Amino acid sequence: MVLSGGIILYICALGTLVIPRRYLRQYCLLSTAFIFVIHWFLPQQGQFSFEFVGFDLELYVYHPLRQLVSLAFSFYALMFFTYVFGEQQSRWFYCLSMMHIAASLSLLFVNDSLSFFIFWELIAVSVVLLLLEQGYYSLIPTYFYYQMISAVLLFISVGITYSVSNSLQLAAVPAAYPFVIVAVCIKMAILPFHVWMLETYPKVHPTLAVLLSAYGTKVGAFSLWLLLPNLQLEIFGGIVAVVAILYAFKQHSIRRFLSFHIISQIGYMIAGIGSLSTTSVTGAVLHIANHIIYKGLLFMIAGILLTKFGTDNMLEIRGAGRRSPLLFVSTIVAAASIAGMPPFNGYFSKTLLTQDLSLITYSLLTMATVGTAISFSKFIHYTFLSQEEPLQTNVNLPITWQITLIALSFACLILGIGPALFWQPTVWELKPLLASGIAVLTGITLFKWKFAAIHHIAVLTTPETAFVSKKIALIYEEVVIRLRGFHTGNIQDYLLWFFASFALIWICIVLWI
Amino acid sequence: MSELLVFILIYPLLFAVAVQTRVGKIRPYEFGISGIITGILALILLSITHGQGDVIAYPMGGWGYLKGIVIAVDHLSLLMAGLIQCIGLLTLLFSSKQSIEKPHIYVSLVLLCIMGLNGIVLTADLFNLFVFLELASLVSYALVAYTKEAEGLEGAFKYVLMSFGGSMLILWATALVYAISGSLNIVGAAEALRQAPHFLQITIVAMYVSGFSVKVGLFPVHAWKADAYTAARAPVGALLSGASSKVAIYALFRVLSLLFGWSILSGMNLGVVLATLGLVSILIGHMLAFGQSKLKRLLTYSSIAHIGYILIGLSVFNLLGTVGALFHMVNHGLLKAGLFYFAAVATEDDEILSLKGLFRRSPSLAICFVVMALGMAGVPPLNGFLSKWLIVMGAMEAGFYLHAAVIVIAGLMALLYYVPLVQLMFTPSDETQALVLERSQMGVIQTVVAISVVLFFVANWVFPVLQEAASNLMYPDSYIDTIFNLN
Amino acid sequence: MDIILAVVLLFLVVCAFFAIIAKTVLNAVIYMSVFSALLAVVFVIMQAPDVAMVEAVIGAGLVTALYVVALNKTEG
Amino acid sequence: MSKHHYVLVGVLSISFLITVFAMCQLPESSGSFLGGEALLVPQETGVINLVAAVLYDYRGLDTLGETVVIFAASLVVSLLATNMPSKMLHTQLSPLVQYGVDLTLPFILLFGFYIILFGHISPGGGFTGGAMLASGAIVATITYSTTNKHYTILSHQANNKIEVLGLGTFLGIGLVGVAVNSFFLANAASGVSLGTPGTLLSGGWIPLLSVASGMKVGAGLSLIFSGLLEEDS
Repeated sequence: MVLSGGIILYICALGTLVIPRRYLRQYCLLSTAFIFVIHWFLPQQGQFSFEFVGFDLELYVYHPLRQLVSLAFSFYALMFFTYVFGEQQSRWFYCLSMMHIAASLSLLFVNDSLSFFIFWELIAVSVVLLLLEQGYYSLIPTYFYYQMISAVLLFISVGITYSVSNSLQLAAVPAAYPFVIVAVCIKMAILPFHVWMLETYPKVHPTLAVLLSAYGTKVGAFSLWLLLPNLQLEIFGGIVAVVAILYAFKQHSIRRFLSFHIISQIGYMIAGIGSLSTTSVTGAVLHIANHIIYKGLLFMIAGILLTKFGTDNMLEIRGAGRRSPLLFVSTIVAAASIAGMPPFNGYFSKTLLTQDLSLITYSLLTMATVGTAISFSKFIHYTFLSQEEPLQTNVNLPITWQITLIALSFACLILGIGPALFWQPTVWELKPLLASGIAVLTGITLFKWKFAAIHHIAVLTTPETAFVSKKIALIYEEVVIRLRGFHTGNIQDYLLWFFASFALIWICIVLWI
Repeated sequence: MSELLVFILIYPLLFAVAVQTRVGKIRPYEFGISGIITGILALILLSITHGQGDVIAYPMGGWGYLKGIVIAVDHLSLLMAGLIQCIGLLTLLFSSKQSIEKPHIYVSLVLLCIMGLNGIVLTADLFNLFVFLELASLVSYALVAYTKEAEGLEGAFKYVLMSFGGSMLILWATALVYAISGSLNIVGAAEALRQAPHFLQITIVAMYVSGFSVKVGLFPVHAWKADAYTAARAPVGALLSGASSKVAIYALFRVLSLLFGWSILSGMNLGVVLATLGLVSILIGHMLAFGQSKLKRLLTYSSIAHIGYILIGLSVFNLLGTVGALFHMVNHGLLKAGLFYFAAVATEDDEILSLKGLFRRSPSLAICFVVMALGMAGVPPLNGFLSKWLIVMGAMEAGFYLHAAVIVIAGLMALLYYVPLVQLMFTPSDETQALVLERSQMGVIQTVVAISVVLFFVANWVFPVLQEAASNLMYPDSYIDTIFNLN
Repeated sequence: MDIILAVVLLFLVVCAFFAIIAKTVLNAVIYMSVFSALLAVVFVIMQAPDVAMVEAVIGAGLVTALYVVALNKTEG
Repeated sequence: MSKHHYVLVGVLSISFLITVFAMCQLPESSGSFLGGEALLVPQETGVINLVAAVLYDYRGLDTLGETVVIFAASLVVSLLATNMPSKMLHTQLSPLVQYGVDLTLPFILLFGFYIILFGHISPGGGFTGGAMLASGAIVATITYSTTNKHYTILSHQANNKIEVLGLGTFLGIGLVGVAVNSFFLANAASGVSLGTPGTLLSGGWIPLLSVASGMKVGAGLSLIFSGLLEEDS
């Protein structure tokens, strides 16, 4: 019997409630490091399964891809706690964020839909409690309702799968596909279900955004692989990647901009997982792992910029590059990774991912890469390079932030070079190198040349999508008011209902026989 | 040890009479609480001596099921009895710190209500069941009207009229059963009833269903509940919605399943009818709870919806659904009781708006509410989720797809009215004076919360008990045999 | 005997009807009292003297008195 | 009669028709009383009045339940009915009524006692007799309350004590069965001598139970009535 790493982290999270205040941060670091080591040396055999209320739960099943993502998750957890080392946070913050990570980690290894569902909801619940703890009361409803709609749809699909196959298998049966797809799409914040993401990530404290941006959506992408192993979703992924880029063009708030890039990157993952070829699926899962690293790095940079410059608008921050070279270098690394520049990790996984794709998807993804390059050129150009204000003094970053930035940047580099050297040398062929190089360079050129036009097109072509939910809410309210009209409080009405119910039940039974 | 059955039946009477006769000489709450604790001890003793899978029957006066009254207990009855005593205990503990006038009468009434409910759960006799049902109802009317304010009297009046209609139908059905079979024992009457003419069977079933559904508060006859529970004091609301309505559901299914057996009932498609009533109850309950301005009214509508969950779980006629429904009875009983207690301490005028800023005033109370609300909405890792899961899986297994989907979506509808409450509580307000609670009241609420969290994790140990109880309901052979063997 | 029974039963229905449509509550109470008395007669005809006795004492006598007192209190 | 009433009447008549339709299908020779052993009743219980046998022996628990209902009702009335003034206490009745009541009251009470004590031989029993005693008390109260406010034959406390005593006796007799290793509310099974059916001292515990429930019901109903008359000061 093997105890799943996520469960161990849950126990560690309970520890934060009793550990003395002074050692709390060290304790968090230690326990996440411990979890990282555990996931590094995961046993390939062995199971963690038991019977729970009549169902067989399997909390641990080994698979290399599961291990891969779990390593990224736990490494990022370590980075996160290093990042918050210098901050004063409450005990509950540590506990709940650990629980969030633990739920995400646990979900990676489960092999039955009951525990999958439980952890699926626990991820959302821990975020809601974190939001409560941090005081973002107004953000809770949107986030929670969307997450719960996703959970409800997943629940229905699990029910359908159970009634068809009479087992709690993860892979959904075809009848459940519509529910699973929408459920996972909400979790991945695919357009038009991205509202919860825009309501959360750009509005919370940067530290919280650093935590949240890493796990929730990636878990969704990973569960696509678990839940729908037999569904062609290639082109859908390509479209998602391109459309999200269009939205990203018109953003000026750094974190909104990064949020849309998450969606676009998830489009890549969908394309890879949906192509059903082994190499592409491997590439897509690798992309999940890599994405956590560089997108986490980007969110940390956004958080640091917000903290140090007091604004989230990339047009207002000027000349950050001169004032903090380390920040600039790590931004370049992260941007290169996300755009897929060799030799960074984004390049490696994207190349692996696109190897077996159809031509349409490939060209869609290439368009998305060009778009990514354009928008990150914009980000770097405005925030770091342009200098209209007089040069100010250097910005001093705390040592913990420096450590995280350097570590994550190196991780981007190593993860780009290492596996390519020892495992998949094919990515270093001329064709993919050339393709990605050209795509990125095209992007940069286009930005220098025609950005105003691109921005204009983006603004025109991307409608707001939040009005649908408002409409539904209004209809619901109308129904409730009508319904309340029937409850007059008049006892004669109620008695009438009573006798009618007797007659009705009798007639129903008679008619039915 | 079967004398314990008699003790469980009459101990509330003994304590109620004692409280009533020694007014001013004993403290009623302490006395009543110790009485219920005695009852719980007796229950525990009974369940220890109660071996695996067998049924204890006790013939009153030594007469068998043909002439006399038999009281009998199996795992299902034990479970229900445990729920009743627990909620009764919590209710008395909680109200002991409220300023209620004439406390000795209050305690006596609560004890008598528990006696009625115990009687319903324990008896195997139709008329006896009716007598105890009337006792419980009569006491409930008084408890609802206890405030003596216009609102309470109006609620109680509606309750009396509706509930009386229900009793009338139940009594009529009992008379028909007696006319057909010449026996009032549920088991003894079964054989003649199963050979009775078809329309007669249907009429009896329809009478029992609509009669008991008034007591339960099911869809077409749910409306009295809102007025009655809202007007009642919060602990009374907790007792009624936590124990009384559950016991009425128990009585409905026990009577129908023993009198007719599942095969005849499913031949009548009763499952579909009941499950559809439950489905409409869920939708209506959750919709009406949305946007209420009174906290107790909101809770009442939500409990109408949860009755729907339980009904669907029971009427899918399979083990999974039944286990889920029984589990949900326990979970909802506890959580709803906890929420009613919360309503009593958190607001004075029952207005939802006065919850604003509660978190600042009493953090632990607000957190308790969050946990209970999540449990009611069925979010893991809380007990409410597990029972909902079981009911949904049971419904799916039996092919009730629409009902399962509605139960699942209902969780979302519940959040629609709980989340704004939570938001309101955490929003800072002008009033910052700390809300100081009596320790026992806070303790009761915290106990409920703790149990609801713990029940999820120990569900594996609770599960065999529930399974045993569910199989008692579904395959009542040992119950029937034990009663037959008395003569 | 059957004819007497039928006549009394008819009167029962009439009494119940009058009790429902009575203008004042006190009249309704009186009709109910008459109803109970007639019911006692029915029980006697049906050879249930015990039940007839209970019905006469409680239905016709006691409950009527309680109703009247309750009415008297509510009008005050 | 509004439209609403017509709907109500319609629904009611449908329900009524359904039940009548079902009752027409009742089998002619339906189940037999007491499982066809009605002739055994005097032998088994020692009483010749079948109703008393059912009430106090076969189905003693129901009787207990009903007495508890009365107990609960008296509690409820004493709780709820006290916040209104009772005018009728102050109405002057004609002297004729008083003389009439003076004359008949002893007989009413006597008849009540008779019904209670001879319940196992002739029609009647504790419940009926108790109700008669209570109505005697009510008549007395109505007649004499004008001159003497809150006149009752027995005081509130005495009624209370009698009620509890009756209940206690009932339970006590019930527990005798348990004590002698038989069953709760057992009669013949508890080893008590049944006597000759038809005589006053027959039926084992049944006459005692009848007396107990007579006390309980009589006192309980009087309490309900006096509770109704009471006013909160």
